[in-house]
Amino acid sequence: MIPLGHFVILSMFIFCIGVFGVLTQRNAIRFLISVELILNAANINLVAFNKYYGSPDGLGQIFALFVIAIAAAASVVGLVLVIAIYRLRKSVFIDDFNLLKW
Amino acid sequence: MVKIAHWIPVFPFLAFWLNMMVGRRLGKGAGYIAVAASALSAVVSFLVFQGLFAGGTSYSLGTWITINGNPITVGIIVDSLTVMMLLVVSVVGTLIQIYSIGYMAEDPRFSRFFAYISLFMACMLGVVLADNLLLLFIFWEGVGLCSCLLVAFWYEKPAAAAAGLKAFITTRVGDTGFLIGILILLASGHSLRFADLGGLPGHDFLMTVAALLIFMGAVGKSAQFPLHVWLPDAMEGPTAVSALIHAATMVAAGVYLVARSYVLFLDHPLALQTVAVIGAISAVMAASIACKMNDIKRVLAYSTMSQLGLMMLGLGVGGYTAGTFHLMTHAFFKALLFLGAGSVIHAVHTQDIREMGGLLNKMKVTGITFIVGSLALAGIMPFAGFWSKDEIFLAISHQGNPVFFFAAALTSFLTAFYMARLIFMTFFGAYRGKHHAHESPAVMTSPLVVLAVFAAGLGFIGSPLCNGVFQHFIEKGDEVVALNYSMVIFSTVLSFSGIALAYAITIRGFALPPAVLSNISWLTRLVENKYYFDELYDFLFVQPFLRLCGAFKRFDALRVDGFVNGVAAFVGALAQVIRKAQTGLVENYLLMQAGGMLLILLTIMGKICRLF
Amino acid sequence: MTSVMTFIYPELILVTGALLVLMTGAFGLKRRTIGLIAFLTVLAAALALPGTADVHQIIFSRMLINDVLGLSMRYFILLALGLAVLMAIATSWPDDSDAGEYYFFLLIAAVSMTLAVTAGNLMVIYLTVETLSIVSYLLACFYCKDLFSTEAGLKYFLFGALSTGLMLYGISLAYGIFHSLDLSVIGGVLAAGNVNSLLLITAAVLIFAGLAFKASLVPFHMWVADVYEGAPWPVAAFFSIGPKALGFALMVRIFLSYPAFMHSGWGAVAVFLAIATMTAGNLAAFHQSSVKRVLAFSSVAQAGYIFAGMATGSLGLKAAFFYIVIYAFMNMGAFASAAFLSTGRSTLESFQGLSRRSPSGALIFSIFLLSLAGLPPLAGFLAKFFVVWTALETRHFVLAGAVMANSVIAFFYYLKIIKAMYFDQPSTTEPLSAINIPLTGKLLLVICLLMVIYLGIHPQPVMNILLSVFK
Amino acid sequence: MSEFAFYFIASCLCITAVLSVTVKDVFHSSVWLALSLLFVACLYFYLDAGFLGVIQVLVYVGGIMTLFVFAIMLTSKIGDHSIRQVNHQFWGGLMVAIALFIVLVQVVGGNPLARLHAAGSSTDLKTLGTSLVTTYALPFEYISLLLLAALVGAIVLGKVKK
Amino acid sequence: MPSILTLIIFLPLVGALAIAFIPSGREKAIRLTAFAFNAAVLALAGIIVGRFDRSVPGIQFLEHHLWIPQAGIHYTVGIDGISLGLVFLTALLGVIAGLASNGIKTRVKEYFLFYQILMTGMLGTFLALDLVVFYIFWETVLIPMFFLIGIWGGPRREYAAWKFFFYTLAGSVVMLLAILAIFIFIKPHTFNMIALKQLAPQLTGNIQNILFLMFFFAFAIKIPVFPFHTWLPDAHVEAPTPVSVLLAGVLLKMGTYGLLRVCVPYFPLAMQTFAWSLGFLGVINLIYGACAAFAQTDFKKMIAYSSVSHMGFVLLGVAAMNSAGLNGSLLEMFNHGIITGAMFLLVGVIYDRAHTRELSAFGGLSTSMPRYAFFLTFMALASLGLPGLSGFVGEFLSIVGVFSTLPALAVFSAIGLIAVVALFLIVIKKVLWGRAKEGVIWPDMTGIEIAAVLPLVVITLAVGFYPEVILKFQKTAIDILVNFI
Repeated sequence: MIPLGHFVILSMFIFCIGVFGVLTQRNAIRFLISVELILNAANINLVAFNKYYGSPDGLGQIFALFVIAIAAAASVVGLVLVIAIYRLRKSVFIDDFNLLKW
Repeated sequence: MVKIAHWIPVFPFLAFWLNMMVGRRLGKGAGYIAVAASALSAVVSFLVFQGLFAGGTSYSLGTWITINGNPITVGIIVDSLTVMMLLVVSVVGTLIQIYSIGYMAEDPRFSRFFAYISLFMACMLGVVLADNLLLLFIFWEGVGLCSCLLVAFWYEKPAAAAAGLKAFITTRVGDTGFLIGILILLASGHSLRFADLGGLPGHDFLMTVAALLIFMGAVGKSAQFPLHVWLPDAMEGPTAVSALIHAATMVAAGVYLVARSYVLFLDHPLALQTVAVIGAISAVMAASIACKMNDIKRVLAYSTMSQLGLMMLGLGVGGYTAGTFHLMTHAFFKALLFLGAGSVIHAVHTQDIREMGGLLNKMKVTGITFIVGSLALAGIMPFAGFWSKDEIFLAISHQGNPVFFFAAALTSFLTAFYMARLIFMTFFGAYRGKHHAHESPAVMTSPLVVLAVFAAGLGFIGSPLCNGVFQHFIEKGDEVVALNYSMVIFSTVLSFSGIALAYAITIRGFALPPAVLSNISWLTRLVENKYYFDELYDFLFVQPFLRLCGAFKRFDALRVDGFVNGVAAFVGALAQVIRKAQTGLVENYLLMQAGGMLLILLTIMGKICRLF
Repeated sequence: MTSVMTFIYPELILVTGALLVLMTGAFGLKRRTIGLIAFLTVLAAALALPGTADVHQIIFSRMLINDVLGLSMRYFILLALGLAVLMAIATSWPDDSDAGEYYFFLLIAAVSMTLAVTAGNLMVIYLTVETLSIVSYLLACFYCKDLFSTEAGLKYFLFGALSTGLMLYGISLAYGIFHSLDLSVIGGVLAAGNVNSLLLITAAVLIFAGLAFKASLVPFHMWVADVYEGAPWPVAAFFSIGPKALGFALMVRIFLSYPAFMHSGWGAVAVFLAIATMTAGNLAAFHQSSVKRVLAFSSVAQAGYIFAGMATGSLGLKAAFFYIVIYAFMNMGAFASAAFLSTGRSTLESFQGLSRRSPSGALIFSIFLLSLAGLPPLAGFLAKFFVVWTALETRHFVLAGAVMANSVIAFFYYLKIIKAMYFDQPSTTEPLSAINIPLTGKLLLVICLLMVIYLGIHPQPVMNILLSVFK
Repeated sequence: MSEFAFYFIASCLCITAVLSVTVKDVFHSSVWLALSLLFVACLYFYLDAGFLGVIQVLVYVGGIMTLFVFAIMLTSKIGDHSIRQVNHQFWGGLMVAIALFIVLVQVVGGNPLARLHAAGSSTDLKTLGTSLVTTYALPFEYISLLLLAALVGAIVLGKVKK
Repeated sequence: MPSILTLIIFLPLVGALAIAFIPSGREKAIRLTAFAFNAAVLALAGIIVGRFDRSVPGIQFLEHHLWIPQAGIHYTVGIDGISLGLVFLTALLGVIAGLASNGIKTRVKEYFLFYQILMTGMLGTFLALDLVVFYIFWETVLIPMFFLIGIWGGPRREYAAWKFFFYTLAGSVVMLLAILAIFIFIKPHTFNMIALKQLAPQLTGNIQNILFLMFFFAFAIKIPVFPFHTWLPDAHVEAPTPVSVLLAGVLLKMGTYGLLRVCVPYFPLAMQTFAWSLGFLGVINLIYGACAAFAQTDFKKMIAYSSVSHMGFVLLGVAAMNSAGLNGSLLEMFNHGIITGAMFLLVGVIYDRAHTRELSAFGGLSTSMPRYAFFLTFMALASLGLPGLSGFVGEFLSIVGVFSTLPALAVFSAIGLIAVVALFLIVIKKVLWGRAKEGVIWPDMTGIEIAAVLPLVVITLAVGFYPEVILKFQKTAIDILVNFI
């Protein structure tokens, strides 16, 4: 069996890609894509730990299940927000939205 | 009987408040109130004088304040010196106030004038009666204030206002020394009572310093070198004020102070020596300046300074009696001279003697009394000044310092010269003025007459002819003063030669050869410019002070306040930076968040191991 | 002994109420009526709160725990919610639709928070916090026709997505460390020691980032001003109290309850963060021209003071939570009065000369501001007083000095508002209409005012509760 | 064999994830994301979490990705290639991400759990189902509330008001 | 039944409440109410002075309640010889400045509201005997003052109000830190100012020094001591007349009172360590203040800077730390309140007529306004320390006190006095003397203006003539203080 560490490092890589995306994307939808990567990174962790520790009640998997649900909810809300602001401003670029500053 | 002495200053003080509050409604009554008050003081003074023969005393009215457990009493001292001064002040004061009723009759602030005069009388009598230095200091400042207010009485004139300021501040410099002197005594745990000043234990040098500092107060008040600059300017005040304050009483208070704390000076010869030196310098210097003055009042002012110097010299060489005697006689004849000058000014509306002349015919009473006063001042036998000056000469010769003797002799000669010059230019020769001159009213001339009588006759009480009544009274000594004929002849010759020189120059038009004149022109310039003291002080003190004030003001606004505002501005600028960090762009926020978190992570980890 | 069901009665009531307002909203009831229903729901939930705490009770397999902290925080959250509902009722909205949804979100947020503070499991904490966040995004952009409101919602979402993502990742690592997410198990493992500290620190920092985002600590505070400014007034007011208190409560729940969770290196960092937070908040508020923004930054600064109390360790918890309680009243009061008194974008100019148009309004607003600034004898002073006290008592001299220095700076911008109201003349010459505050608004203001004054003079009731919470 | 499978999936996942945040076209990027999510599902299968893998495919690829595509469609004209897709802090973001990765790897590298080889017993579907309605009943119920809130929110924001 | 001290502290606050309920249109009623409350406060102060037992050492009329038990804060008020004079001064100036408030024509209701709160703050500061309560009252003063300067002040009122507020706030936050630190360091923990007299000196070495410096910083700003004085000229100049009176008359005393109440008894060792520095600052204050005043062209600013100068004497007296010095500084506090209060009233009188304070605009007022001339001369003379008026006694005692411990400083301060003299003479000269400006005829002082100044004149004269009037009240308290050192 491959060591657990490899899973964790993989998850960390995905997590960092997500963080990188969050920090550098100006398109709100791509931002959301990056967020999904972060959530999936966490899920990889959870499932891997669950597997390696052999948790009796499957906590890791259940948590991952909940995270998927939350990701769905968050994406819905996020996308609706994007669409709502797109209707008003005709833009989905984050750095266009700086009416509120200073 | 003497325990009524403390009432003496009360009358003028009440008169002050009365005149201050309702004076304007009283009209001439203001003057009468003031005169009545000081007359009452004079009467009580006489009663005290009578009571004194039963023995002098000092008594306390209660504790004024307790300083570090050292009670300062409101103490009254009644001894011969006090009584002498009381009489001089109250009598001369009363006469001058009578004169003032006439002299100030036209003034719109008539009542205010008498209010100030009354306050002055109260304070001056307080100075005389005080039995300790602090109490004396309090009244001392009071007379200084009145002097200032009265000098600046015609405050519309810029010169008068400036003179008032100058008088107060200059004397205040001396008083600061006085105050520090008192502080030294207090801090050394000594009593401030005059009676306890003799044989003070403690550090000899410190006590000498204390004595010198107290003398500094006297120097300021008595317009002695180097704090004399205010006195000539003080002549901007009404002439009656000059007579009362700047001739007879207040300026003499300095001499009185030295006499009063004489034991302290006797214990510390260096201090006494300083008194003599300062006195000698003042006497000669002032007399020399007086020779070149053309303002009648300024001549008299310098003369006053010179005579006060002579008194100081007398005290300084150990002539306690001589000094006080001259103080008394001088008060009368100098008051007379000032009042006479006032009468003349009243008549010719100028103070410049070059615009006078031949006034003797037009103003008989004034002229004669003025001449009497002048003779007394010049020290002509048998007028009062002669006897008292003679005493000083004797004291100096007794002490034996030839420099002092020379100074006194020179002063005497110059005194005779400038007084004669004044007389000749004012009362003899042809009238050079434009204004029609006339004799002053009786209310002004009668005090002149009374004073002239004193000026002529008062000397006898201290002369060997009367067995030295005065000396016995003051010193309680048995020493019989014999008439020293050589001294009499010497001083008379000195005086007459001065008069003769004045006669030659003013009447006969005698002049030194131009070559000689040009050789001594620096001297005349020096004397004419009063030895450049005003300029010197302006350069040394006034201008630096003003510059310092300006510098402080700028420093305050630019540096101190600038620092404060700078701090505020710095916070403001910092706030602006922090505010601008809030760019409104979420990506910046996110970077900050992620980066910040990373930093926190690294910081905490850095505590355990070094990652990089 | 409360049964498991009675324990979550308040949440059940809140959920029922939430569904009720959603439906009544759909039936087109008046906004005020719906608000009243929401308010009554909150009241009922508060009444249904269990009276006693029992740490050993097992509720939903230890998903929840019944302790004093949770109990008192539930009270606090319901209080904050009640005030927020009152304020929402008193606020005039641009249109009458969606009222049901508004209160629905508010009540859902309340459920999330009450569950979060009683949670005994990191997973539940994540779920509730995430739910609260999602509902908060929706509340922030509730004026979905408004440029500012939508922008605020989006910004909140973008910022929050990363924050909760970080937190989730931290929790996943914690799961890897402890093999469990049950806090009592975690506590046991920590007590046993031999936990690799580097990974633990990483997990802790990531979780902390999520909580600090809620509590608006530097550097997780950047969203605050923009979101508050754009969000509707009552929403901003609610954000400044409820989620913030939740953030702090969860910090206590996770980190301070199990001190081993935090490495000793945390101490200095926490002090630094506290100082940075109050300084950043205060300085950023310094030059603001919008009162709403000033209040937003002020709430950041206040978070700094609160965190200063927590940074001094368990001794400071009493001070910090005393501060939170006081802060709830004065900040709600300040937001509410600013909301009622201002017009439009609530610029400083719109407050000029207010003392003449609405003397009592200006006075009350001033009192709230001064209390926020910490002027005795108002409650805000005592709050700061205790924070500084504990800082000094635990020898955190720099922290104490920083709190005091900051309160000086803070006075500047609070006074600037007061200055505008009292010193300045109205900038417009046209006659301004008199200001009408609805009855519920007055009620809200009076409650907050009385509490600010009363707790400043007589803080014993709150202090006694806190003494029992943090023994 | 199984090692190879893991590394294959992992590298595919990494590549698709990187592509999803780097390609220019937003539509392409969503496709790459969908692919990477599929690879995550593969990982789940690899880890004996078949149920989760199915859910991943259903919910993510089937549901969420559809949403994304819809959103991209709705916000038209944003897929233009001429528009910059990264913001001004590209390098800053990159450095933070790299630094974060280095730190994380160091952290996990030093940890004993990284060297854990023996896998425990896998959780079967029945256990999962049971604990979902027993131990984790509360969060399970609670998720429904969350979904409801999101639904309502979507309706509130999404409906076009007159 | 609350004690008389509680009554006097909170009576003005009741007054504020009463005023709050009068409609703002009825200005006359508001003025009357305010006056009635101020007069009642003065009457109470009179009763306190009358019932004050001079022979009893220590605190009288003590009132002590537990306030916040969790924090050990008590509501403790009491009065002794140190605070008695200041309380009376506050009550008196409260009435007088209230009279002078007739010149306030706008927003009268708010004005008196703040005025009354200010009164409570000031009285409370002098009467509080628990450090926290002391601090609370100390801070209470700030806000009303901020408003009073900022709303009713001169052209640069806002700048002045800000400056005043932040300067003093900066000081008081440091004081709060010090108060808490003292509580924490001392065992048993207490805020009680009476108990601390025994306990605080037990602090050793650097702790005592640092705490002393922290307290001193707060007080120094309030006094104000160079270089923390620059708020004073601005605040005094811009504040309306009655507020200037209270600022100079009472607020500055809060700082010096703090020195006597806190610094001297609590930190005797630190006082000894810093005595020279304190005295040195005093001399700098004295000379710097006088010189800076001398260069001013604004009448009010001149008087304001002269306050800086006078506070130098207070500082000197405290630095002396002996009976004379402390007596002197306490007396000087009282006197300065009376004299400078009157000076500001008089500046206000002329400002009301001339609407300018530039000295160059005045001159020759002695002729047209003889009564004004009398009062101004009188007060200027009292200010410059003319013997026979009250100013002298305090200054003299301070200098005497300092001479026996720090003679060099005393000499410098005596020399500095010359500058003070010159300063006030210049005031007299420029305002009263000289020729009146063309066409400038201002009416003389009105009855109400005289009524405001007259009591101050009487007190100045009385204290100058017989300083025991005041000294006998403070003697016991000062003796205790001296024994302490």
